[in-house]
Parts: sequence; structure tokens; C-alpha cells
Amino acid sequence: MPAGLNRALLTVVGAVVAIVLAIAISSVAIIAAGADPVAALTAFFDFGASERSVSNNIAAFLNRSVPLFISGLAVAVGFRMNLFNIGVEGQYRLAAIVAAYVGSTFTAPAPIQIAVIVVVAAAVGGLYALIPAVMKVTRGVNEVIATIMLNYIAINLTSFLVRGPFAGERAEGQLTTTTPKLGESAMFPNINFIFDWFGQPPPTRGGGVWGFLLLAVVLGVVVWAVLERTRFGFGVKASGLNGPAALASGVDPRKMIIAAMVMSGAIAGLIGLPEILGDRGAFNSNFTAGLGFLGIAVALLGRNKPVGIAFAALLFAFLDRAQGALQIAEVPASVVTIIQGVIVLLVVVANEVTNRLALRLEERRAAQQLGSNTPVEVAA
Amino acid sequence: MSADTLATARPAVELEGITKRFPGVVANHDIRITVRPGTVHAIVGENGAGKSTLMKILYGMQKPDEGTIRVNGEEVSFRTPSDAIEVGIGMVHQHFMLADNLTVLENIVLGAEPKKFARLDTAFARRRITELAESHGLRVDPDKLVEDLGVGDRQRVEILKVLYRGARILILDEPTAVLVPQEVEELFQNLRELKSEGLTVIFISHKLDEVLGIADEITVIRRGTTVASVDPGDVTARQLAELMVGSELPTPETRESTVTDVVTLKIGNLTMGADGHRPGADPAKLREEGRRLLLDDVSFEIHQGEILGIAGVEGNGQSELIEAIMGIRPAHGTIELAGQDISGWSTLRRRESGIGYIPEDRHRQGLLLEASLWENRVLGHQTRKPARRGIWVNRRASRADTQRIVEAYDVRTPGVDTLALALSGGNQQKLIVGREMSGEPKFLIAAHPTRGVDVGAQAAIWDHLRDARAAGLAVLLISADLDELIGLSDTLRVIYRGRIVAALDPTDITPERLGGYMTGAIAGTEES
Amino acid sequence: MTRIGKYHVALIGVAALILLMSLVRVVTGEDDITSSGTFGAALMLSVPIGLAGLGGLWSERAGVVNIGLEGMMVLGTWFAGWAGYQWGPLAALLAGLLGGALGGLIHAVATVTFGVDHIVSGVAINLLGPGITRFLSEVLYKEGTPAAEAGAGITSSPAIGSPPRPSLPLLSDGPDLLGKLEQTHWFLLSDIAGILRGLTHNVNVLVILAVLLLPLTFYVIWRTAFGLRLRSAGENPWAAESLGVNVYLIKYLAVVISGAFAGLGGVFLVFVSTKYVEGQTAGRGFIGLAAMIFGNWRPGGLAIGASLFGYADGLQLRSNGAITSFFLFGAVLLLAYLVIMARRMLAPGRPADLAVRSAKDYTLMAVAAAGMVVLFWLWLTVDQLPNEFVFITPHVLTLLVLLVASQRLRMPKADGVSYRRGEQH
Amino acid sequence: GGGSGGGTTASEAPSSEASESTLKVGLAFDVGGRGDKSFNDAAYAGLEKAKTDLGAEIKELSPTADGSNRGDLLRQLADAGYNPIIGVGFAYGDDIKKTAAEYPDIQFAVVDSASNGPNVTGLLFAEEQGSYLAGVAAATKSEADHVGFVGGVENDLIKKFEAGFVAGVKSVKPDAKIDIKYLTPDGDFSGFKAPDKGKVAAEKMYQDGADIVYHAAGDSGLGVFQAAAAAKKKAIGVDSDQRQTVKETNLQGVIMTSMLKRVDVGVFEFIKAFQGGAKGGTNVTYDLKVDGVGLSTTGGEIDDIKDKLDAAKQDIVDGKITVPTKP
Ligand SMILES: Nc1ncnc2c1ncn2[C@@H]1O[C@H](COP(=O)(O)OP(=O)(O)OP(=O)(O)O)[C@@H](O)[C@H]1O
Ligand SMILES: Nc1ncnc2c1ncn2[C@@H]1O[C@H](COP(=O)(O)OP(=O)(O)OP(=O)(O)O)[C@@H](O)[C@H]1O
Ligand SMILES: [Mg+2]
Ligand SMILES: [Mg+2]
Repeated sequence: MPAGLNRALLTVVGAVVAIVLAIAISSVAIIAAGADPVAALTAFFDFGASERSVSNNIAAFLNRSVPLFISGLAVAVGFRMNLFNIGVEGQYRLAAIVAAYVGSTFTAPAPIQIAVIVVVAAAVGGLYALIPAVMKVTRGVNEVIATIMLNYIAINLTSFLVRGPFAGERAEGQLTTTTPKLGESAMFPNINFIFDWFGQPPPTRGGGVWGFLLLAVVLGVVVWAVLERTRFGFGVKASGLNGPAALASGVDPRKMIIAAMVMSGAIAGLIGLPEILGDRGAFNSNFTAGLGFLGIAVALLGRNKPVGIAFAALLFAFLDRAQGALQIAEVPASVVTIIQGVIVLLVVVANEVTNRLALRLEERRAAQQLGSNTPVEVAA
Repeated sequence: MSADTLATARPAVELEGITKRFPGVVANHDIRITVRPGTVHAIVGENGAGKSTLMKILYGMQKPDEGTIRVNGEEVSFRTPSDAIEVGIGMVHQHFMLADNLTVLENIVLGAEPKKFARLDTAFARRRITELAESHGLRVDPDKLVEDLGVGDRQRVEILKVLYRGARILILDEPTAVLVPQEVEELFQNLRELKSEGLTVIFISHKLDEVLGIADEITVIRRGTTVASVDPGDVTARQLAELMVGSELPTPETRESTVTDVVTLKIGNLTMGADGHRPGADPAKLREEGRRLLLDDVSFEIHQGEILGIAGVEGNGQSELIEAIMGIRPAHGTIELAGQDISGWSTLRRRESGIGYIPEDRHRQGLLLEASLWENRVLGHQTRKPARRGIWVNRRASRADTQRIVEAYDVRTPGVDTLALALSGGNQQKLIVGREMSGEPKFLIAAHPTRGVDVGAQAAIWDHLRDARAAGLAVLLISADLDELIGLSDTLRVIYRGRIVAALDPTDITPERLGGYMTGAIAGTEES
Repeated sequence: MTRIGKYHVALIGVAALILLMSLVRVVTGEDDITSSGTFGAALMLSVPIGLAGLGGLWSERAGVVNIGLEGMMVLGTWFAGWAGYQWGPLAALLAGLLGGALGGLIHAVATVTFGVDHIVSGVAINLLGPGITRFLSEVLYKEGTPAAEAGAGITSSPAIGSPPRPSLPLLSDGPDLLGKLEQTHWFLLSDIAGILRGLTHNVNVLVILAVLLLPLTFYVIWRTAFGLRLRSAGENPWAAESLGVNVYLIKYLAVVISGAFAGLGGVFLVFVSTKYVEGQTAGRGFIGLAAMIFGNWRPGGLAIGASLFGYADGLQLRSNGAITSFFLFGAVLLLAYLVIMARRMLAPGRPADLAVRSAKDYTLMAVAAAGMVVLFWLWLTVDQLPNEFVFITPHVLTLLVLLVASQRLRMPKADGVSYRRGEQH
Repeated sequence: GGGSGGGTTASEAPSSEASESTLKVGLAFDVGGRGDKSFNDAAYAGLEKAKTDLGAEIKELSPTADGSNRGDLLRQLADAGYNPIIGVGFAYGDDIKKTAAEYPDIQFAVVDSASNGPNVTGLLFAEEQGSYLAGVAAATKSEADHVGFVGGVENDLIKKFEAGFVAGVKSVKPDAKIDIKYLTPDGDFSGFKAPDKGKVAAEKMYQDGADIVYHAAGDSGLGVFQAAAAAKKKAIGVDSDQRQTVKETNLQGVIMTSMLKRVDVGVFEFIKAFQGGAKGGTNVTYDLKVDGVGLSTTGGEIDDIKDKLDAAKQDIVDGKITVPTKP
């Protein structure tokens, strides 16, 4: 146990050092740009003057982290098995539009309707991810290229659907194409009540703090349990660490590839839902794009572990939230992207270094406890 | 020997007070060795004694913490292998150091490329290689891809690599581990030739009779330190072994037969094509069409309490046979376990029905190096007690059972949460043996169960195999160690080019004759 | 022997393909299938993909997976635009190369020195590239700067001078014999003329450079001593190390060159648009990577992959209708497959094969036949596909080709492995 | 959605911040942000004019590359006391609606989208009318009776351009051939940033005989101009007077005219009206009547057909011609 503790401690120290370094590097850039790094730093923590603005910004921050977290989870499930699912982007967009459309075609009591939408989204994402999985298993097609291609196809398909078969009513003069609006019963209740606990006014922003956050937490726990505690998760881990050994141990790599890819895709399918069910009530042609790619960074930053991914998603969301505040402080907002990139790079470097250090420590400990190979006895 | 005339010359290599520490391990401690030029100098020692580390230091791959190296009387300090190559040292590593997807020529010239402007001068290189090959009797085709070569050929490529660089001092780290006796003899012939040309050879091996046959001088290393330097004329293999370990050498001898007449495993007409598997194809037709077969009509039975040994030069179908039985690679033919046809079953189902598997390469097929010991215990048993609890992995029970294995099989480890990579190879192997025995298998595949394992662990593993056999286990034993094969097996089969070419009685066969069958020198006479 | 055999097969394949294209053109009347315009556009659109792919090839042959090509390409575009408007095209070329190489250097430091997972580092570079360039634009191109006066904005640089674009005299220029031949629309002859003219008429100098880089890359990587070391680093770095090869140095060089190639792809985009436009790479780094894998980590295959994308993209941009003729194209291909299969099955003296192949092959043939009928029917009935389906043509084609061919692919053995000196695997 | 109950508390922020009734105008750009030399910059020009002419204090914010924080930018401006607040681009439609509901005391405007709240002003532009004139000019000037249209992204906004252009061409030469090509589908905005693709698409049109190509493709239009220059033919620019904004001298000559979309006017007029006490809830359409759209005349290439263009314009203004907004 102390070994594990050591390791965790090292990881945290590494991450902190990396973040501090990233801030330092970005400060240099900010100074070079003729802006004030202190102003930039304060901007990150400037949630506005009024209580209401603070609540809104907290909501914006938390809401942003939800899709990032889910996206990170989706990517991580693949990574655990050395499967690189770049296709999360396409999977979530296709899933989002189909789920939004299906959800708008009927009304049912809220829990049922929401459940149906969630299931549809997961199913569509999973099925779309099944394509590269089957291609890999049956024909050995590299999943990286296959999913890149399928992303383009999904984007076009989505565009076709939103303008054609799935197009909904639009207000006069509204140019954004959209699916039909979801009924009230399809909207996921917000969790603004948590602001009451702190004596804060609830946020007025969009749907407030999206209730989907809770579902995301549950999802995180489920993914953790599946990956870390179940036999399936053991198979995933074994396949990821050593494919041939897993095969020889009776883990069918083809089944595992399909299962992991479908699971990844199914989770990916949920990425768009917080926004649809918590705020927009429809899928439209301006729907947030690029979450699938950000998910890769988030997953890597979180070391493909749900808890790490949660922290990474919060960090990214925290940085993203400051886009407006930075501009108000006259700091180029692209600093956020630079910080994100630098943090990802430095944190993984730090991970690498601390990992090696931890292994070294572990080996030394093992060797010392055994006391073997010490030349003392034969020191003649 | 010629050694006498050279005795007055400056030593080719002098190592003095070499010490090398790794985190938690002192691999070398105050090592002293003097190698006279134009001799074959053997270094022997247990696994992990520090032989490879010492040689890597001499070859510039690792830096010693203390000590001096003198080559031909001059003190040297190497930063990289190229420094060592420069003063005429070449090394053939314990594991092949070849790039499979490059040609023999490319592998040989790499790092010392002849150039015409920037262009690689292949014509010149081909000439040089052919010259070298002819003058040293090392036949190779320079334009073949290395992946198409057998082990013997690869070994020759490795030696050519060294000679190509004009090395005068050759280090050979366990070059014979993968060779059959005939190939070993051929290699030794090459070495003697090199020696007669004045080259110096440093030779590492665990096979003491080989060492006695070739060496002019022997240095023994124990636990990182030189403990003796002896003349091969003065010692016997047994004495040498005792110097190495300070104890008596165990021998793998089966005491009394426990073979019953209950068939546990029955293999019938197992056939596997080289160019992929087509279900429903007729093996006879495949043969008729002249397709290359990795397994060709292999049939045998193993009874309860019997160890069946398969002898063969590596690459003659052993791996394919194992993988076919495990269901990892598809093949034609029948496989029956306790009377039940299992040829259509998945690997998992086969394991569940009582097949245990000690793989030939523990790092490739046997372990999750970056996972804890108890997770490695679960591997292959994830669907059975005690690892299983519904859809969950039963962590507590798995840990407890791993603890049991650690104790019963004397796995030296700080605990069951230690990562597998922190263990030495022998301990890793003991863990694997313990794991595979714990499913109470009916049938066990043991592929090279003691490869690279030191004598102590070797004896322990042999004991476990014998005990299990006595309790009714059927074992398919595959090994490159002919003593082990002859000593442990109740029955012997020889596999050659995918066919079973001979059935032999281990009680009256010598390693030499066995080697004859394995290389096809003696035609397959069926004895039984 | 086998080399020559392969070469012949390739030639016959190209000939058959041109014949088929010519046939489809004549039947459908879609002249764009083999027009010089399409091939000119295809060439222009393939070059950045091909350059990114070459970047990938250099780095992956040395054992470093480079998914950061996109980010490096972005750096290339920005620096090319920034230097180009001030000091002309040559400066643009150099700056773009350097910008890409800088991205490569970051990747090399992370993966080679620190042993970071290659994909992780690549993803970080894909974040950093656009971030850095946007930042630089916000600082250097903001209102009131000299650049802004010259026409820069946050999303674009001022215009750069355009480089010369030579043509092949006589054949594609001046008398333009090929152009005349193309206009006659004769079977096969005009098609070949169109293809040749498209590849030689009014081409950007960078295109010529880029095309030359393919054989150059082949020569360097497969024929020189440096190339041998580079490949050995991708196949078995430990072996290379044991022979005194400085694997770190080789990997550094390869990855930096890789970045420079990606940067060059960016320069090309800037040359075409005569300025830097934010987002103009549009995922070409990823496509380049795909083209390289498609091409089995070899320059020739990569060229085919990049051309496939360029051709399909060029064709869909030029003509919506031509895409529908792909249905006919596919149908004919499937027909050819069926004929070959049927002949093989009916051939006497090989009853063994019949038994062996039976079930699986019959299903395959049935699927092929059904596919042929469907494609033929689609060709007859559909005359205008929704645009979205036209846009995806290159990607669908790639997937189909991969489905057929991807089992032959072989990547460098130590590709993506994090290598550390002195630590054997 | 849920959570709109907080609306009642909305009044406190602006009243405490906006002291001495200085005019504080906030503006949120569309993706691409300020400095895009196009749409966003035109909006900024209007904002800047408000600063100089009306003494307004101004603040402008750009969204993230994925546009996910459009709504939050509006709220941050609102919380910081800006009033009125303008969202540039139809993508703001949805976000403005929500934000306006949350801040009922603040006036909002959205460019290219209709009003969808009592405190929202829709600033609409009759692109189809301007494009109609561009079509008339193209058809009249075309000698081959063959023209082309290159759209950047196939969304409804750009389709308005197409519809107007086609109607304009047909009004002059009903049999004229019109080639139409979009570069990317809706949702993939790279079509506005792909000069190479614009070039290929236009090249094809010129090769097939078209002699004038109209583009509504943002930066991709540059490729259209290049193709025109190479083919020695003409092109029509969009949004701003591109004969002036495009700096390459060799390209300026091919730009026969540009369809102007006076977002600057729209923005400025809105701010001015706000200062005058105007309230939202309605749309203001900038059409030919108020010269919110029109054709540029730099270079004098369409001076000779001025009468014809003026006649067409008059017909539209008078309502004799209704230009379609959908192709
Ligand atoms: N790179 C390393 N890092 C840490 N420890 C090492 C390393 N290389 C070797 N060791 C340690 O040094 C000891 C000596 O190893 P070495 O490989 O030299 O043994 P050997 O005598 O060659 O054994 P074998 O007969 O198995 O080849 C090993 O027990 C191992 O614990
Ligand atoms: N490259 C290395 N880096 C770190 N530790 C190493 C390395 N190589 C070996 N070791 C350590 O050396 C010990 C065992 O090494 P080694 O593999 O030489 O044992 P072995 O008994 O020779 O087994 P094998 O036959 O499998 O090589 C372990 O503690 C291992 O962690
Ligand atoms: Mg060892
Ligand atoms: Mg060794």
C-alpha cells in the first residue's frame, strides 16, 4: 500500500509542477504580447462582480466540464485497450442528432422520455463505433484511419439529416437549421438547488447547472467499476497491457475490440446530450463541434482513469470559461489554448518522469526486501 | 595449445575492479578478469550472476560505476558501443539483435556502412560479406530478409556483423542456447577457426560440457563477483557447477513411471497451412498442391500421469502445435481432451475444461508485466474460482490465493501487490507455474518451463512437474534443453518440419542421437 | 525478379484503370472523369496531403508515430504567411519549413527525450499549433500594426507574392498539343492527353518540388546509409544502438524533418491561396497520415493514397454528376471481379479449390453480384446526389479500398515504441 | 428549459453598474472573431462609429473556436453592465433568445437572425435583393450567357445569396446557364477558409464557359478571384467592396463589383436608435430600400449598366418584384 501511496503522491507533485510550469510559459507569452500576466491570472479567477454573475460563471464552468468529461471517458475506454478511437467526434454528433430527433417524436413522462433519448444516443454512438471495430476485426483495417474517415462521413450525414429528414420547424427569420424542439418532459432537470446550500442565488444561465452532471458522475463511477472491478474490465486491461498474453489466457481479442469500441462509442453518444437536454432542446447546425478531439486531450491528461479524467475535464473547463474574462482584461484569449496544450505536454512528461521514478523505487524496494544479489556473502 | 606461445603477449582484455550497481541490485562487484589474446575465454555463472552486465560494460553499452578496462594493454573508457567497436570489440548478444524487416546485408553493414557519396555501396558490401562468409565458413544469403531466416542462420549473421567491423575480440553471450548439438558443433568449428587467425573470443554459456569443450580458460562468477579462474583441463562439469552455485547440481530424472492407460489428450492428424487457415479444406489436398505446412499430420496421445516430450529445433512447428492445442491458431484435425472433441472450442473454454499453459516466452504470453502479481494470478483464470464472483473479479480471494502460490512455490517477492516486472525471471516463472497448476488441470503444456531460470529454481520447477505427474497430470513438454527433455519425459517425439518424425524411448537415447533426429541427419525410424 | 514482376503488375494496373476510366467517361459523357482540369485540381489537392504523408513517413519509419502532423502543418501555414508577405515566396518557403520543423522538434523532445507516448504528444501539438498561431495573429496582426495595414486580419495574413507556375512548352502550353487532343474527346487518346496535360499545365513550382520529394525520399530512406540507420531505428532501435548508431540523433532528425515536410504542406496551401488563412489546413494532416498508412509506409503507396483523395476531392468540386458515374465504375469493377472468380471456379482440374472455397466464396460472390446490381441501378436512377453524399466520396472510397487491401499493410516494427537507450525490451 | 425562474433578479446588475447613463455597448463576434476582414470587421466598424460619433464605451468579445461559449459571452457582457448588447451572426439566434429572457432590462440585437424576444432587435439583411442585383449585373455583362455561383458552406444564409442571384440572372436571360457549387456541407465551416477549393470550383465553371462567377464563400472567394484572373474572366465579390479590401493588384481587376452587406450600418443604426430610446421586439431589415445591401461601383465596370440596375432596384423597392430567399 505505501508503494501505491508513494506513486499517487509523485503523480500529484508532477502534475502540480507541470501546471506551474505551464503558467510560467504562458506568462512569458502574455508579456511578449504586451499584456499583464497578473491581469491574466486574475481573469481566470474573476467570476464577475455580482453574486448572480458568480453563479452563472460557476454554472458555465461546470456545464462545460460535463461533455468534456464524458468525451474523455469515451476516448479512455478505447485507450485502455490500445484502441485509438479518433471517431468520438463523429459518433457523438450522429448520436446527438438522432437522439434529439427521436426524442422529439413522442412525449412520455419525463424519466421515460429522457431514458429513451439516452438509450438511443448510446445505441447510435455504439453502432457507429461498431463499424470501425468490425472493419478492424474482420479485415484488419487500422482503426485510426477508419475513424478519421468516419468522422467526415458523420459530419456530412449529420448535415444532411438536420437539413433534410430530421429538420424541424423554425421561427421566421431564423437561419440556423434545427431538429424539432424537444418537449418539456424531455428536458433534464437542473441541479441549481446546490446553490441554495451555499446561500448563493441560482444561476440564470441557460438551464442552470445541467442535471446531466449527476448522470456523468454516475457514468464515471460505472466506467470505473467496469474497468477496474469486473472481469470484462480485466480483459480490457490485459489486452491493453499485453495482447498476446491476453489471447493465450482466453481473452478473445476480437470480442474485446468490438466490446471496447462499442462501449467507447456508446459513451461518446452521450456527449451531446447535456447540451441538448439541459439547454438547447434540439440539435442544430451550430451545435458545439470538436468535443471529441478535446476528449482525447482530456483522457490523456487524466491518464485514462475516470478520476483523473474528471480533474482534467474540470481543468479544461476552468480554462475555457475564462475566454471572456481574459478578453475583458485585454489579454489575447488564445492564451487558453496555449496553456491547455502546454499542460497536456508537460503533464505527460511529468507523468513519464514520475512513473519511471516510481517503478525504480518499487524495484529497489522489492530488491531490498528480498536482500538478494547483495555481494556481502561472497565478498572474498 | 597455441596459448603457450601467446602467454607472454599483452592481455587482450583486462578488467579490474569492475563494479556496477542498479537500483537495489549490485550486478557486478569488484570483478577481475584477464583474457589472453588468441584464446577462447569462457565465463560461467548462475542466472543473474552479472555476466551479461559485465559484457555490456565491456561493449560500451553500460558504464561501470568503478573499475578500469584495458584493451591490448591500453586503458579505455567507452561511452557508446561505437567506442568499443573502434578498438576492435564486437558482441553477439544473448537475444538476437536483428531487424527482421531488413536484409541480411543491411543488418550486417548497419552502423558501418560502406558509402559511395551518400549512397549505400551495396555492391562493395556484398563482396565483403561473401568474402568473410567464405573465409570463415559462415554461409548466408546477403539479400534475404532476416525474418525468413532460421535461428542458426541468424546466429551466423550476428557473428558476421561483428567480423564485418573487423573485430579482433568477440563477445558471445549465450550463443548456443537456441542451437541443436550439430549447430553448436558447427559454431565451435567457426570459433576455433577464428581463434587460429588470432582472434580472441569471450564466451558465455550455461552448458558446462560445451564450455569444457571449447574454452582455453574459464572464469566463474557468482553473485556479481569473480570467484574462480580455472583451466578446463583441471575441472569436471560437476566441479564447475559447484563453483557456480556452491551446491550440488540437480538432474532431471524421472524416478518411476506413473503412466496409466487412460488417454487424457489425443491429437489426430493435426495440420496447419502456412498461408492462412481455410475451414473445410482437406489437408491431404493441401499437401498434394505442394503448399507449405507448418504442421503436417501430427498425431499422438498423452495418458494420465505421462510426460510426453517433444524434441525439435526451434521453428519446426512446436509453437504452432502449442497454439493449435490452445486454440490460439486454427488448424485441421482433431483434438480430444478426456474423450471430448475440443477442436472447435475457444481458448477460454479449453482452459476452463482443464488445460494449463506455461508459455515458451513468459514476457510475451505469460505475464502482464505492468500489473500486480495477483492480477497475473487472475490471468487465464478470470472465469473460474477463486478469481470470479459473478461479473466481478474477486480481488480478496485472488490476493489470498496468490499469497498461497507465493508461499508454496517459493516466489521471492515483497508481496502480492508488487508489479510483475519487479521480479527476476526465475521468480516470474515460478509464479506462472504456480498459477497454471492451481486450476487443477488435467493436462499441462509446459514450453521451456526452465528457460533462463537458474539451477535452484530449475530444480523446484522440475519437482512440481513430477509431483503433478504423479497425481495424474498429463504433460506436453517442449524444451530446447535436451537433458531436461530426456530426464523428465516418459515418451519422446521428435518434430521436424512440422512432422513427427520419430518416437523414441528416453531411457536409451543420448542427446547427440536426439540431435541427429532433430536436424534430420538420422532418418525417422519409428521406435515405440 | 519479384521487383520487376511487381513493376509490371503496377503498369498493367494503371493501364487497366485508365482504360476503365475512359470507358466510363464515354458511356456517361462525364468528360471531367479524365479532363486535364480534374487532374490539375487533383494534383493541387493531393500535394498538401502527400507532403503531410511524407512527413508521417519519415517519422514513422524512424519509429515515432506522428499524429501531430496537423498542428505542424498549421505552424507551417502561419510562418509561411508571416514571412511571405514581408520577404517574398522564398522566405515563405523557408519560414514554413522552419515552423513545421519547430513542431517536429517539440514532438521529438517529448517522445524521444522524455519517452512520452507518441500519440499524447501529437495530440498536444495539435492543440498547440492552432493556439500558438492564433495567439501570434492576435499579437502581430491586430489593428494598427503594419501587417494590418498591409491587409492582415486575425484570421489571415497579408498577401504574399505568388511563385512562378511553369508549364510544359509545346505539349501543354504554347501550341498546347495535349489540350487540342483532349478536346477531341476520342476514346482513350483524349483521356491520356487530358491526364498528361492536367499534370503538366500551369503547375506551381512547389508541386514539382513536392513530386520530386517522393523519389528523393525513397532514395534517401532506402538507398543511403543514413536511410538504413533511420529504418533500423524504426524496426529495431536496440539492434541499431548495439552497433553504435546514435538512435536518439536519428530519431530527432527524422521527426524534425517530418515536421518540416508537414510545414511544407502548409507552405503549399499558403502559396495556393497566396496568404495564410486560419483553418485552411482543414484536417489535411490527418488525411495525410491516413494516406501514408494506406500506402503501407512507402512513398509510392503514399502517392497513390494522396492522389486518391486529391482526385476524388477535385472531381467532386468540379462536377456533381461525375460522382454518380462512380456507381458505374464500381459496378464494372465488381463485374470484373465476378468474371475472374467465375473463371477460376469453372477452370478444370482444380476441384480441390471448389471444395475449399465453397461457402465463404459463394457468399462473397453473391454480395458482389448484389452490389453490382445495386450500383448499376443507382447509376441509372440517380442523377443528382445530395451534396453531402458527394462530399464524402473520397472518404468512402478510402474505406472501401482499405477494406480490400489493408491486410497487406505492415508498419515498422518498433513504430510507436518508446525507446530508451540501454533498456532492452 | 428549466431554471428560468431567476429572471426577476436580473435588474440589479445593470442599474448598479451603468452609472451616469454613459452608453456602454457590448458586442460578441461570430467564430473567427474580430479581424476577419469580413463580416465581423464590418460589425466592428459600426461599433467603432458609435464610439466616435455617439461617445459610446465599447467592448467586443470573440468566442472560442468551437463557438460553445456564445451565450456566456453575452451574459458576461450583461453582468459587466453593457447595454445594449449585439450578437453578430445568425448562430447567436438561440443564445440571444435565452439571454434576453434572463436579462429583460437589457436591449439585445442579433445580426442575421430575427427578433425572438421583447428586448431583442433582429438586424436582417436582404442578401437576396443585393444578390439579385449581382445576378442582373452578371447576366447583362455575360457574353457567354453562362455564369456561376460558389457558396462556401451550404447553409440557409448562403442559400439566400444563391436564390437572389439565380433570380436576378433569370430576370435578364431566362435561358442563361448557371453553375452552382458549394464547398462544404452545413456544420463544416472550413468551406469559408478554403481558397484552394474555391479555386477548383470556379476554375471548372470558367473552363465550361462561364465568364462571371459570384461567390459567397468568405476567404475561399480569394480562390475564385484567382481562377478568374487565370482565365482572364470576371468575378463578383461579397459583403464588403472587395476591389478595395483585396490587396493583390492582379486580383482587384477581376472583381467586377461586390454585393455589399452593410452590417456596419445595421450595427450603428441600432445603437443610435437605442440611444434614442427604441425598444426591441421587432426586426429591422436592411434591404435595397435603405441601402443596407447593394452593389459596389469601384472600378467603374458596371457604370454602363447603371440604368438597368437602378430599374431592377426600383422594382424591388416598389414591391413589383419579390426576390425569393430559397433556391
Ligand atoms: N538495466 C538493469 N537495471 C536494473 N537491474 C539490472 C539491469 N540489468 C541487469 N540488472 C540486474 O543485474 C543482475 C545481473 O544481470 P545480468 O543480466 O548481468 O545477469 P546474467 O548473469 O547475464 O544472467 P543470465 O544468465 O540470466 O543471462 C540481474 O539479476 C538484474 O537484477
Ligand atoms: N532494462 C532493465 N531495466 C530495469 N530493470 C531491469 C532491466 N533488466 C532487468 N531488470 C531487472 O533485473 C531483474 C531481473 O532481470 P533479468 O531479466 O536479467 O533476470 P533473469 O533471471 O535473467 O530473467 P530472464 O531470463 O527473463 O532475463 C529484475 O529485477 C528486473 O527488474
Ligand atoms: Mg537474463
Ligand atoms: Mg545474461
